[in-house]
Amino acid sequence: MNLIKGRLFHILVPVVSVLLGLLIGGIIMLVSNYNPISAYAALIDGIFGNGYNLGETIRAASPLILSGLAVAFAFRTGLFNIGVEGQLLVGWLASVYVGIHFDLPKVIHLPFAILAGAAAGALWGVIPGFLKAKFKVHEVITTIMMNYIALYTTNGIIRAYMLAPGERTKDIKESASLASPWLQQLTEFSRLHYGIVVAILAAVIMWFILWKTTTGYELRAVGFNQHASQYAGINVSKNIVLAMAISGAFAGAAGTMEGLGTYQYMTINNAFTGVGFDGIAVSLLGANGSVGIIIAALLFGGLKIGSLTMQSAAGVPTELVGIVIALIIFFVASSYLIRWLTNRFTKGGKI
Amino acid sequence: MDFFQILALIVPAAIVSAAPLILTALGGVLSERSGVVNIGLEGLMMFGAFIGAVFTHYGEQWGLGGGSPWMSFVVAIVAGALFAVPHAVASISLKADQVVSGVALNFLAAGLSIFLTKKLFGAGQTPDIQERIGKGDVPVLSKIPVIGDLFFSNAYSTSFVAVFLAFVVWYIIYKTPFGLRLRSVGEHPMAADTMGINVIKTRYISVIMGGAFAGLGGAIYVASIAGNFTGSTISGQGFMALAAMIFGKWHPLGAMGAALFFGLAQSLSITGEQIPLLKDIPDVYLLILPYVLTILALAGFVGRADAPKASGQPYEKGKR
Amino acid sequence: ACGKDDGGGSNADGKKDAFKVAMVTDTGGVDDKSFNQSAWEGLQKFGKDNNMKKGTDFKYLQSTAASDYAPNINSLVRDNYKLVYGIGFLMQQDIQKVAKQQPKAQLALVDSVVPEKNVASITFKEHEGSFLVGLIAGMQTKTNKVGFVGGVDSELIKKFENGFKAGVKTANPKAEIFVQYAGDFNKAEKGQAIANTFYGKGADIIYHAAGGTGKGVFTEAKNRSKNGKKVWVIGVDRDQHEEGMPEDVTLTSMVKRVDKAVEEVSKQTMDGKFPGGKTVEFGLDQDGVGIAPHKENVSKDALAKVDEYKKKIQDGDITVPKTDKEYKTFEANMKK
Amino acid sequence: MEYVIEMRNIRKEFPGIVANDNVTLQVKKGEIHALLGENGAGKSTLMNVLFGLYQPEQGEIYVKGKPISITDPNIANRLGIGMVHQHFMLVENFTVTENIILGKEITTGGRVDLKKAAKEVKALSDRYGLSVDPNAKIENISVGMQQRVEILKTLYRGAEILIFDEPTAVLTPQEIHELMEIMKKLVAEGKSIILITHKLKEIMEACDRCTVIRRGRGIGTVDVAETNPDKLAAMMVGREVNFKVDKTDASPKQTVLKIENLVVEDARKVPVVDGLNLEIKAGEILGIAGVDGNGQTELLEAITGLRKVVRGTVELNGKNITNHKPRKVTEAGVGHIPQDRHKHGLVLDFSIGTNMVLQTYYQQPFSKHKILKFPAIFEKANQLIKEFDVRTPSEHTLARALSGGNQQKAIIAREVDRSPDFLIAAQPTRGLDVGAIEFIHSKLIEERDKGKAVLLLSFELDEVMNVSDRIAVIYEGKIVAIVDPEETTEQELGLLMAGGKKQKAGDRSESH
Ligand SMILES: Nc1ncnc2c1ncn2[C@@H]1O[C@H](COP(=O)(O)OP(=O)(O)OP(=O)(O)O)[C@@H](O)[C@H]1O
Ligand SMILES: Nc1ncnc2c1ncn2[C@@H]1O[C@H](COP(=O)(O)OP(=O)(O)OP(=O)(O)O)[C@@H](O)[C@H]1O
Ligand SMILES: [Mg+2]
Ligand SMILES: [Mg+2]
Repeated sequence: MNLIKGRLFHILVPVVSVLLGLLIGGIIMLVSNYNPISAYAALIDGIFGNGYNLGETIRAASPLILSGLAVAFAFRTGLFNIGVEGQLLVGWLASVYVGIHFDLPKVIHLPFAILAGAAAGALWGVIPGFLKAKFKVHEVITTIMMNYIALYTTNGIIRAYMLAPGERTKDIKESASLASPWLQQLTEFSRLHYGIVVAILAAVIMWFILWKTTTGYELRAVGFNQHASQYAGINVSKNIVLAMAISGAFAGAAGTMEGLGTYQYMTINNAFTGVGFDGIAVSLLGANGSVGIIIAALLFGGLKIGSLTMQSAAGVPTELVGIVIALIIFFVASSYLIRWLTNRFTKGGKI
Repeated sequence: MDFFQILALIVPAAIVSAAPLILTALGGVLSERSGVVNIGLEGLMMFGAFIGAVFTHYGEQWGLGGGSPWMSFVVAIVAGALFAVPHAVASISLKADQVVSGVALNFLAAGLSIFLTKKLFGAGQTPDIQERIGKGDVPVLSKIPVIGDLFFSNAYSTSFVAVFLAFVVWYIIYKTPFGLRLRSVGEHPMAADTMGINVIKTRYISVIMGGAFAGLGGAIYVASIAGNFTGSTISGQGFMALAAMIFGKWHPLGAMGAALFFGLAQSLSITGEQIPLLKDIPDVYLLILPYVLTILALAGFVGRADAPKASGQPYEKGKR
Repeated sequence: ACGKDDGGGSNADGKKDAFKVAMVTDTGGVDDKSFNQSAWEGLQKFGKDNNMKKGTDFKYLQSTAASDYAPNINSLVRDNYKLVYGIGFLMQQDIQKVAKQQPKAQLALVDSVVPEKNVASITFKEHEGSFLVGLIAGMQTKTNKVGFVGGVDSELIKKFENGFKAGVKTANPKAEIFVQYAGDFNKAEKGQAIANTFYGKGADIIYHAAGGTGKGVFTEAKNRSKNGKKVWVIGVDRDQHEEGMPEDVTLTSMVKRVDKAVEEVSKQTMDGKFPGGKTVEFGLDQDGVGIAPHKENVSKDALAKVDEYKKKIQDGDITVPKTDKEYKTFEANMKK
Repeated sequence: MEYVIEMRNIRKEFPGIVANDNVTLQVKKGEIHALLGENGAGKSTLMNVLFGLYQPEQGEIYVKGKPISITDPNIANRLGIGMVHQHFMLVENFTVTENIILGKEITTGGRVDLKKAAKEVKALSDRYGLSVDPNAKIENISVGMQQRVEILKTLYRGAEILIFDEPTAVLTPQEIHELMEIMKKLVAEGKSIILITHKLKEIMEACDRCTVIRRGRGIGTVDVAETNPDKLAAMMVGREVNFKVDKTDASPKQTVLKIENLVVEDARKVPVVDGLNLEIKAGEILGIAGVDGNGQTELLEAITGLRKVVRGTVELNGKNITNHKPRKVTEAGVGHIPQDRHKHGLVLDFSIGTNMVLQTYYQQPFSKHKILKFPAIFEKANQLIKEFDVRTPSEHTLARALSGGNQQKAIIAREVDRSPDFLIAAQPTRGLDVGAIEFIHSKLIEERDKGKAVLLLSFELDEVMNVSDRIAVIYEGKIVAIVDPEETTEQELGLLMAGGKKQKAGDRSESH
């Protein structure tokens, strides 16, 4: 009985949060003289309205799934990885490098490029992990620093060694590309690519590692209680480093979505992509679970793509969607409020 | 350039870019010392920057002249305080995950400030402000040899405000009854509760004060450096302030020192290109210098920093 | 905007053949006080002149991230806009892709080149304009030291730098030129720190091609001027006279008339002369680049010099360098 | 008759549980009133209600005859009620003075006047003979000292009625003795005390009357002078309790653990285990007696690989395990019931089931090729839960939600089940009620009888004397004496623990 109630509640919170977020977003639109009905109609149209939009929604969701997984994996192991953004950038660069500089059959080249991205992200995650394990340096601060280092370093490397006209690298070889003319055709030339398959696979992998393997057992134990883990003979330092490596690998894989999928090259980035930070929101809304993250990423991807249509068709600034996302996060985080609300409705006198 | 010339270039620039960081980091110290983690500093700073730009502009329109930025600081303090309220409500009363609530605040600030800018000005950025905080020589002090040139010449009044406020916060936290309570609430809220201290209220006050400081930090950034507000005016400074707070071990003066260190590292990285010896080093090394130095400092001599014990945990009466 | 082939979602009255034109901004937005804004101004003027309706017949879409470019361009093409501009070289790849996928679409790209039959590429000779402001800087520096602050080290910004340097050296061979790139278009405090260094080292004029980072240059100049050490900034892209007020630190600005270019190409396209597959280059000739109308801070001598060299460039007597290599040659030739 | 405190028919519910059901408590002025009950009986809850931390669903509270609703600790403070909590309420990185004045600061010109406050604290401490250093930081003082700070806190606020929630659970015998003296002094000054404890001896020794709670219900109040421990225990548990540990004589066999010249340093690089020698044989329980802080914790950590050995050797069954990693030590056949069950014993956010395989999850049948086999894990968990009578709704319940006693049973189940040759039991019954203690003692003896070597560390002399076959006294990092529990007395042990010389012959370990 309680279990069912618990399950239901876990689903209820995000749903109610999304609805509340949209509701308040609507009120904000009303107050500022936009028509919320036509705005939301345009938003929905912008997400599902045609093949193109649907394709773009899924495309936008692919890296979000992975960055969400990266954040969630770290969360599950007691770490807060704000460095997804930087890990994503190095992953992007590594995958593009492999995509450009190797000549291999697709069955080898593409996985190789993806793994290179994941490995680079892992490496970038290992540094804060190592510093935490060895010197007890707060991972929040090091991951923030590593973001900036990644941003400037990747730019520097592109500029020094990989520059092509247009402030970017050359295009990757077709054999390393996730792009699919078939998927593009299907979705009226959206940039939909096979990255979504990679992302979903990664979600399965995360679930499997965390919950089905001894490694996951160790990682979670260390995340909850380092003393008890040590007592139980688990190598705490190794697991902190490993947790950051795996988290970073997911983030790096998110970078390959951009490098091998959406863009097929890497640009010199003037600022962060934001995908890494969005991952925090995605992982939260998805309750740090694989399925939840996929759904949350699709939602956020959809909101972002749909907001473009909302802008063009209803004239509402795209920032409104940012506000709605912020509200949703607030509500999910404050699930206490929703718990309280539902209790008021369901409580029949006694407990 | 001789060594002193280089110093004379680097030090004032460091102090200039440090002021907004100092203030925002102080905001973080206040909030986190009371046990509420504040990843939302970036958002608070952004909102403060937005308010600063808008009200300096309005101040100019209302004929306040040179007083405009100062008026905007007052508004930004209030606005920052108000903007911290959602974070306070979520993380204190609604027992939300504080990190997440802070992240939400960042998203909210980014969305809301640009949304409002578009609403107010029909443009994605505010008009340029004309009345900026000026630089000047501090009378008397600037005449002191060496030190005068480094610290008191060509300096912003806001930098002194920031340094002064760091000492004020230090005094509040370490010398007043309120500070004692604030710290106790961040270390062991239940102990504080049994001593008759209102944990919830103390945390609210601290988080809201923290918001005020971060808001001021943002406004000062606009009035002394940026000159207007756009979506990218505050891009990462709040996170740097957070880093400064941790680097400074949650101590007001430590945070100030860390912010100055960041400023120094950054201005060294900029001025470095003009120093003959460093000139030939590729850009990128100088660009990442501040961040690498910070990491090295943390791993090396600063060592582990312990957060206030109860930070991150919502307080529930009677929970063990 | 629903459905695949009704073709006129937002143009419900079905004037299928009406000429509609739109643009996609980069992340700066139409009020970036730079080329996005200029482009939009051009489009608005074109719209007004032709009695078109804003929001339907002509409009813009703003991108909040680089990944928005493609969907924005695409959605405009789907909405049957006869001409769609991508503003900024960052959109090159996306324009190219859409051009290939939608051969019937007519696209235009500002600041870069896409060799497709259905794309008109619009570029500017920024180096020529920069050369002119360089002349002014060379003439008016009292310290014989001037500075250049770039946003991000790139091919495009190099055109500004090298043109400027050539101008300075031409007017004042003794002048020393400090150059630094901030690595960022949005870090005002970096611009300020660099300006602080330059002015601190004795420069009295700084030319910036650094977007938001350039705001910091203005801040620093204003501060110094307020304290009685008058220094100058040369603005970029648009007339940045306002930015320098009230201390009046804007010496002049190198304007890049994206508005004119947009207006011009729109006109041609409406008249059925879409310059697809061509690169339309706007230079001094077409008044595509030049110095700003606010000239009160520029000395008579300098203005005369500007006119003199403008003619020389137009006549092909001198070629302004674009790249570091060209500049080296230019400098070497000067010494001879 | 007027009571200083009268709680009538108190009812307090938590989601899914009634912690107090119609409980009545009447405290007379100037008495020490004991509150007795099993783990989870609702004692702390009742006191938290009195102190204003919880609001009761039903019932009235009278203070000095006046009905009063205590909605806030502030009100309790004002009424002269002070509480020394079961888990200390001290800010670790504050000084003693700061902790005491918190919330009622002494200021001069808006600024906390620590000098003046320290003087007051000193005066107060001297008055009650507490000898507390006002300027010491809490994290640097002993548990006993911390407790005195807690007492000072209440006195500083002018408390007339003091509540002590299990104050002796964490104290050494010396400290307990001192605490009893302090309490008597307080009562002599006209204050009233409510004392919660599981130790019947303490009740018999110090208290005037005793109220018993069982499963949230008040059972009754008795005069201590007219009762005895057996009666009290029966009231509390609802059945007869056997205090004397049933055990046959040990039949020690080969040496299992052998420690030679062990030196271990603490975090400050001070050698806290300093040339220690010890042997434990199969089939015996060796108890370690000593005052806290004489190297016990570090000794255990060194044996189990949690702390580095600087010098000396540890041998298990003749094999050197010095400085081996914890996992290797465990695999070599060491079981460890840790001192701090929350810190080391359990991952509180794991289910009780998964906690049962904390050291074995990587072995068959619980996993294969690094893949966890949950059916096997939960089958094992269920078996242990039944076998050791761990009271939990299910094996999926989070360990956090179990009461201390049941958490402890779970840990013991896990350690005993692995059937290690050498079992360390560090304070295995701390804070537990007599029923649970009885169970745990019988388990330890069962292991011994199976031929295992057991090392028992306890600060309760009773426990050490009742359960051990041999007692090793530790003092300043060395074993200073080994005595036979049958032949020694508490007095003798106390003396040895304080560094006194052993009188009798047969002292082997001192010759080193
Ligand atoms: N904060 C709480 N939330 C939910 N239930 C609680 C809470 N505190 C106590 N309980 C429940 O109330 C019962 C009584 O707990 P309480 O702590 O008063 O027991 P106790 O008699 O003090 O036990 P012990 O001897 O272990 O200290 C427990 O069984 C527990 O289930
Ligand atoms: N977070 C919680 N959720 C549910 N019940 C809880 C929680 N925390 C405590 N309890 C309940 O409170 C009761 C007392 O818990 P506690 O851990 O204090 O037991 P204890 O015997 O006093 O242990 P200790 O020896 O650590 O003092 C337990 O019975 C437990 O059910
Ligand atoms: Mg209790
Ligand atoms: Mg207990």
